[in-house]
Formats: sequence, C-alpha cells, structure tokens
Amino acid sequence: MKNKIYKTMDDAVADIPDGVTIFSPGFGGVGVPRNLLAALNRQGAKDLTGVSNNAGTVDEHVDIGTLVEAGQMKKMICAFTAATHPSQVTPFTKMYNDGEIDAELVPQGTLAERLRCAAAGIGGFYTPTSVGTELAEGKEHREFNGRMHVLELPLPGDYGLIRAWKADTAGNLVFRLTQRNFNPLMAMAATVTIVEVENDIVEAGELDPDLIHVAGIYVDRLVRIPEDGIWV
Amino acid sequence: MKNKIYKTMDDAVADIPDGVTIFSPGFGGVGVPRNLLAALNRQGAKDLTGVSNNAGTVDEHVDIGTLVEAGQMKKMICAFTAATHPSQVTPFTKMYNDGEIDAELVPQGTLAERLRCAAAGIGGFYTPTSVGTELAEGKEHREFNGRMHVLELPLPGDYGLIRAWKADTAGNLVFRLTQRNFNPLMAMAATVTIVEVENDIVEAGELDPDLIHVAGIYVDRLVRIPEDGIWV
Amino acid sequence: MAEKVKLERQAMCDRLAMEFQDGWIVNLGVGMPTLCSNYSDSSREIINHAENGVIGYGPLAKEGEEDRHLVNAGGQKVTPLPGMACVHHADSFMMIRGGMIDVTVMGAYEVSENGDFANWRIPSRKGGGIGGAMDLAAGAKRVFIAMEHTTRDGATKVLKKCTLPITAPGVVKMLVTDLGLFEITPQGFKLLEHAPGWSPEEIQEQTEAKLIIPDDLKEFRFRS
Amino acid sequence: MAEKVKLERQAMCDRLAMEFQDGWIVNLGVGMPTLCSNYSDSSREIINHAENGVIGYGPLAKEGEEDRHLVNAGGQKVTPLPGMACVHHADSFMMIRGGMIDVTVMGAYEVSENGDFANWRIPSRKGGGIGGAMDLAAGAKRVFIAMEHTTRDGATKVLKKCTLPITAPGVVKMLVTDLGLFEITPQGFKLLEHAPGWSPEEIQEQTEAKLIIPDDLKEFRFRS
Repeated sequence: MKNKIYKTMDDAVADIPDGVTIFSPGFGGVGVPRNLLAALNRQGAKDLTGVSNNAGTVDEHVDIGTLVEAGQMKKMICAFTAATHPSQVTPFTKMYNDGEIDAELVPQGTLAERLRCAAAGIGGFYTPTSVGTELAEGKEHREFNGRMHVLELPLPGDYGLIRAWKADTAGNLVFRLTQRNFNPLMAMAATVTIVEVENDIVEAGELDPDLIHVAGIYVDRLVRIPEDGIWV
Repeated sequence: MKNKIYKTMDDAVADIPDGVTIFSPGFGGVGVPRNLLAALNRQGAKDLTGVSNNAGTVDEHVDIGTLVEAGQMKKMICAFTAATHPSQVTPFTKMYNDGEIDAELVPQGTLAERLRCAAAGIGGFYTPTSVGTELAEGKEHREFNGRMHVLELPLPGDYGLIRAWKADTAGNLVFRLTQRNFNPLMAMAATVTIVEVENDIVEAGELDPDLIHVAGIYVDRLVRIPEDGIWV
Repeated sequence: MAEKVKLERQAMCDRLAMEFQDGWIVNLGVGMPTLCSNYSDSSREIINHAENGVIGYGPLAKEGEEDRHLVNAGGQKVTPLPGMACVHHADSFMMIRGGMIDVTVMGAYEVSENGDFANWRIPSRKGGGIGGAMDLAAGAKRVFIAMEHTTRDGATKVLKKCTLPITAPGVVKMLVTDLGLFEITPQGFKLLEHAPGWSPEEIQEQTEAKLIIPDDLKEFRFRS
Repeated sequence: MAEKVKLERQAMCDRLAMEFQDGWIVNLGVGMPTLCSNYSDSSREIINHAENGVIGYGPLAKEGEEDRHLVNAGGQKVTPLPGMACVHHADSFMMIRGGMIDVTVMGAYEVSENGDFANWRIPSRKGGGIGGAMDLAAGAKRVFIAMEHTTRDGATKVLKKCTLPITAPGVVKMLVTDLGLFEITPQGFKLLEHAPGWSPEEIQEQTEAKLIIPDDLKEFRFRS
C-alpha cells in the first residue's frame, strides 16, 4: 500500500506552488485545518485562491484569514465577504475594501453543491437559490416544474486541506459531529487532498467500512496533529 | 416524539393508493425491501410506476418483479429493461415485449443522481453519461469545459420502500456494507418513506450520530422484520 | 390607555416560537432568532437543524460541558439530544433545498409587504454576508422574520418595497417586531397582535406599508 | 508454424490485468471481466470498486464464508480487505464520473477502430441492459474491453464501425480477444500481441478493421 503518512505539516504542504486553488473547510471554528494552514503560511505560497465558508474571523486563531493577512491570497470564494455585523472587521474586510484582494460571494448551499458537483463529474446544476436577487444577475435562468432556477457550475480545487477525527493508512477518514461540515466535500473535490488528523492514524482494517465518511481513494497525505499542535 | 413504528408490513403499506410511484432499492439481491414488496403485492395497489435498478430477476425471491408479474406495475424506470444475457427471461421481459408494461431505461449512475437531485431540490443537472448514444437522442446537449453533457431531471417518488440494518425510534437508519446501495437515496427522495429493519428498533440516542446514514427526518414508518419474514 | 411597551427580543422570539408545531424541523438564524430555542413547550417536540449538518441538537452547552466538535450555525457550543444525526454540508443543504425544513427564522434589515426581505448586504459596504440565508429562504417551507420595527435612527424597516438588495422574493410568511406580530398575506401585512399599550394607528405610524387591521386584533400573547 | 491456439477467457483477462498498475482503482464488469481479479501479482496493489458502492473489496467468498450483505457488481459474494469502505449509489457514481476509476474492464458485442464499443442493446430485442456501463465508459480514465474476436457464427466483432447502438464513443484504449491484444490508437487497432500460432495475416482475416502490425509484434505474454 502506498504510504500516505507524512511526518510533519510542513512536509505535507511543501510542494504547494503559487497560484493554485486551496480548499479550507470548517464552520463555526470546528473542523478547520489550522495546522496545515499554519504550515502553508510558513511555506509562503502566494497568489492563492481560497475556497472557504468565510474569509477568516476576528479571533486570534489560525485560519484562512491568517493567509489573507499575510498577503498570500489573491482571491477568496466564500459565503461571507462581509460580516453580518459591522463590528466584525477582519483583515480580509480591510484588504477587500482597499482592493487588495478579490472575492466571489456564493450562497453557502450553492458553495457546498458546487464542490460536490466538481467531485461528481457533473457539468453544472440548476438551483432555486438566489433567484430574484442581485447574485443571480447575469446567471442563466431556467424554469423547472414551474419554478425559476439559476445555472451553477462546479468548483474544483487543487489542494484540499482537511481536518479529520480519525484516519487509517488507506486514507479513509472519519469526522466527529459538526467537524464534518465542508470537509468530506473538499476532500473529494480537491486534486490533492492533505489531512491533519486528531487521533493516531490506525492500520487499514481498523475502521468499520460502514462508518467511513470519506473513502481513502480521495486522500493523498495524512499527518497526525502533534501534541504541541493547534487543537482548537 | 411521533411514533413511527408500525406493527406489520401490511399496516405499513395499507394506504398506498393506485397510480403512485414506488421506489424499490437493492442491488445484486442485497438491500431489497422484500417484506414490504410482499405486503404491497398482497395489498394489491395497481397502475404503479416502479423505480428500481432492474425490473425483477429470474430467481424465486420476492422483488419488484413479483409486482410486475402480478400486473400491479404500469411502468418501470430502471437501468436494465433487458437482461445482458438473453437466457435471463423475466416476467417483465415477456410483458414488455408484449406491450403490457411501459419502461424507461436510465443509466445506473444517472438513475442514482436523478434520485439525489429530487431529494436535493435541484432543478436538473448535466452529465457526460450517455452522450453519443441512442439514449441521449432528444435530450438537451451542452458543452461544459470542452466536454459534451446532457441535461437530466429529478426523479421524485411517492413511496420509498427501504431495507435497513438498524434504526432508532427517531427514524435514523444504518445500513450494512453493500446493503446501502440505492437505499439512502430512495429514502431521501420519497415523499413517504417506509422501512423494514433487520434488527430491533432501538431507542433514539442509541445510535452514534456520526454513524447514521439517513437522518430520521426522512423516515415516516418503521417495521421490524419478523422472525418468519423474508431475510435473504 | 395602558403604558406603551416595546417588546424585548426574547418576547418577540417566544411569540414566533409559539407558532412552531409539534414535530417541526426548525432552522434558527444566527443572532436574535436563536432566542426562539429558549421558548419551551413540553407538549411538542421541535427538531433543530443547522447549516453545518446537525439535526436534532439540543440547548446551548453549559460552561464546562461543551463538546468542541458540536456547534450550531452561530458557532455556539450546543448539546446533543437523543436521535441527533450529523451529515456533511451538501447533505445538510439537501435537507434545506429539498423542503425538509418546516420553518426558518431569520433576522432582517427590511421586510416588504410582498414578502421580500433583505438581510445580507448594505450597499454602502463592500461585499455581503449570505451564509445559508438565500438557500434557506428559497428552500424552507416557511420563512419567519424577527427584527426591530425601526432602525436606531427611527426609520421603519416594515416597507412597501425593500430598498436594500433582497435575500429572496416573496417568501416571508410571518414577521415579529417589537411592536407587533404580522402575517404577510396576498394583500400585505396583517397585524395580528400588538405590543401592550400600542394602538393600531400608532403602529401604522411607524410603518411604511399599509397595515391590514383585523376586527379580532389582539394584544401580544406570551404563552400558547 | 506452431499450433494455432485461441486464448481461454482466463488467459485473456490475465493479460489485461497485467496492464493494471500499482495502486490503480479498478472496476470490473459483470461476466468475463471479473476473471481479471484472479490474476495476482504481489508487487502491486489493486483497489476494486463496484457500482454498488464498495471500494477495496477482496476475492470471492468461499462457500460457508459468505457475508450476505457484501456483494460485487455481479451480485457475487465477496470478502472484505483491510481498508474497504462502503458508500451509497450516488457517492459510488461520484467516484466513477468524477474520474477516480483508473480502469474499467467490460465485455462487448462490438468494438470499432475509433474506440466506440457496444454492449447494452441488440436492436432485435426490446429494451437494453445498461447498468453502470455508460457511466463507467464516460467517467473512467481508461476503458479496456475483453471479448471473443468473433461471434458464434464466425462474424468478426472487431469493426471499422459499430453496427449496434454504442455504449460510448471513442473511449476504448485496449482490447483483448482470444486472438490478440490490441491498443486503440488514433490510427486504429494496433496489434500488440498475438495468440500462439496465429500470424498477423490470419488475425487480420478475422477482423473487419485494418490492423496496424508493428515491427515488434510479440506472442501473448502471460506473466509480466
């Protein structure tokens, strides 16, 4: 079996070049690949496009906002390009207002479905979400079953940085509770999938085949989060 | 909590009217809701449209072919409307040749995706499957990313007859190995979802939230397969 | 005339939560709408859904009892209830667009008499915060809005036509503000209940849209 | 000249299986192609995928060791291997259309020199049996075909143009028959290896399409 285990986060992201698209999952601070993002921040790749639910938060945690603040991102594709509350000014907010970073705003369900669409080899899909709003302007409209829809396209990515609860040497992944969120979709939609794991990576065969959330064929690299890594 | 548990298979299918669309999952003889199909056969509803991977097999097991043979089905939507081997002549084969039943042939992956599409509130999707073949004739074609696709539409259904390994009183379902196949999709895409369960139905809270394959909100009726029921 | 009282946010959300029916699957938006979960009625069971794929979760976790892997749509630590299940984000929005959510409660900047509402973008600021709002507005069976009746500057938010970019057209079924409970009918806003001490005329004064005042107008009920 | 030998089906499938590379994800069609799984080479690991959502399964189960919940695409009871995972049908076809399958091996009625093949419908019979063949043909990185070179009546199945309704256009990369191993190149069928005792001219006689005969034509290899 091909060895998928990398010793350090830095090793696992070492070859990520400038200019690629990075998936960064997580929701409400849970399931964020903070160790891999910290490593990518150290590694210094730039001109990156990021796909994430938001463009970083106001807290001190490492997230995609850390790379935004460091000037590594040229564009963010996410469901929040402004905070719902004006008090939450992030590094992204300032840079976006100053024209230093580009952004594409996508409804969260459409974002999830576009990721799945890319992973599923589907050319595009029609959703009722955003019809009648500013975001639907310029999009192709079409009625199905008496209801208007807009056409949405797949959102593929080059590198998926993933946070999982358990993994085995075959790359099979298990998530815990709401840690799952965007993680399985981004693991499946990325060309290269790199996973930080919260538990020891077990031998293939030790995970129940019915319990696996992402099949190992989607996973290229696994790193166990070290004791002194970022946990929360 | 609403009681979803029915005492008998017959009770669980008693109200299925004539003329509706029935989902019948299963693949390779595994995960087929044989007890519910037997009950629906006894119940006698007719003019049904069936959605299933095939239109019944040549063996003696109860499956959708039992209802076909009994004249209850007016149409089958499936991935096989002729056996790959000419020796496998089913009741459906004869009736289809004689014009006594209608059929729609759908590639298996498109069938699965159309079910998901219905459950996901998606208006339609583009797939490369079937492009350049007889089955794509008359379908809308469109190029994405240099590749031709055809437009496919959702496949909703009225009643999903489902076979599961475990269930809890909230309706959460767990499948075992390849029993899963079409079951989760049909459970999610049906208006009314009726499940035969191979194990005792446990109290809500006894199943691991991370292990559940179909959330209970999709499930309306549960019946434990009795000891003298159909197991294989 | 009794003393004029504007409703507290909790009271507003209690009133909306009273409308939830036994067995409903409910998605509560971040902020004020989450207060709906504080209203309890032992005669009915509500199933909470959040965008991040948790269905059937329970109350906020007490300090010291948090599970770092279990949060609601606002990122708050919540507790599991028996029967809870977790799915990934695409499966979670299958539930939303697929019509499994009986009601979603959201906050808004504006609501108009045709059922439009706006809650994701202020043109004076660049970008917007949609989250799952557009999917929920398009997919849930019912959209309820909870918001203050006027801005801090006193401008009404209950309008003939939204001035801000809308989140979805024509979907709002019910609105609660600190002044009243409104049903959105084909004819426009119908005032169902008023805050204590407020006359229909006084509420109309705070409202751009023309209100329908029924004969059986009631004062706010706080318990069903 | 050595005695003419037509290859047995197992030998044909062994030869195709020799082409599988370490780590490949392989989907074997029902019938003859499943024989590919009998070829073993300890220097490489093959991951078996079946349409019903099992990935990483092992050999056929011995009598008495069957698990009634674990079957391959042909409904045969198989055994689990360490690392096996199960998904539902839509997720399984995500893998197929999404390009995760390195090779699919299928049987066919006909293959033509432009890479078309036909395996789902005979116009003289009503209906067809597609199963997952069209999805696999459209989605897998490589399509290999294993079939007899001629029908029982002696008609060739290796054609300039398919006469039967095709399963997918232009996707076949490699073909094994009982007479030879063929690569489908932009110029048409290239005979890579011949059955023992068969000259290229004799194989051409059994073939409608014009064969490209390379200088380094070899006899069939049965072991890599």
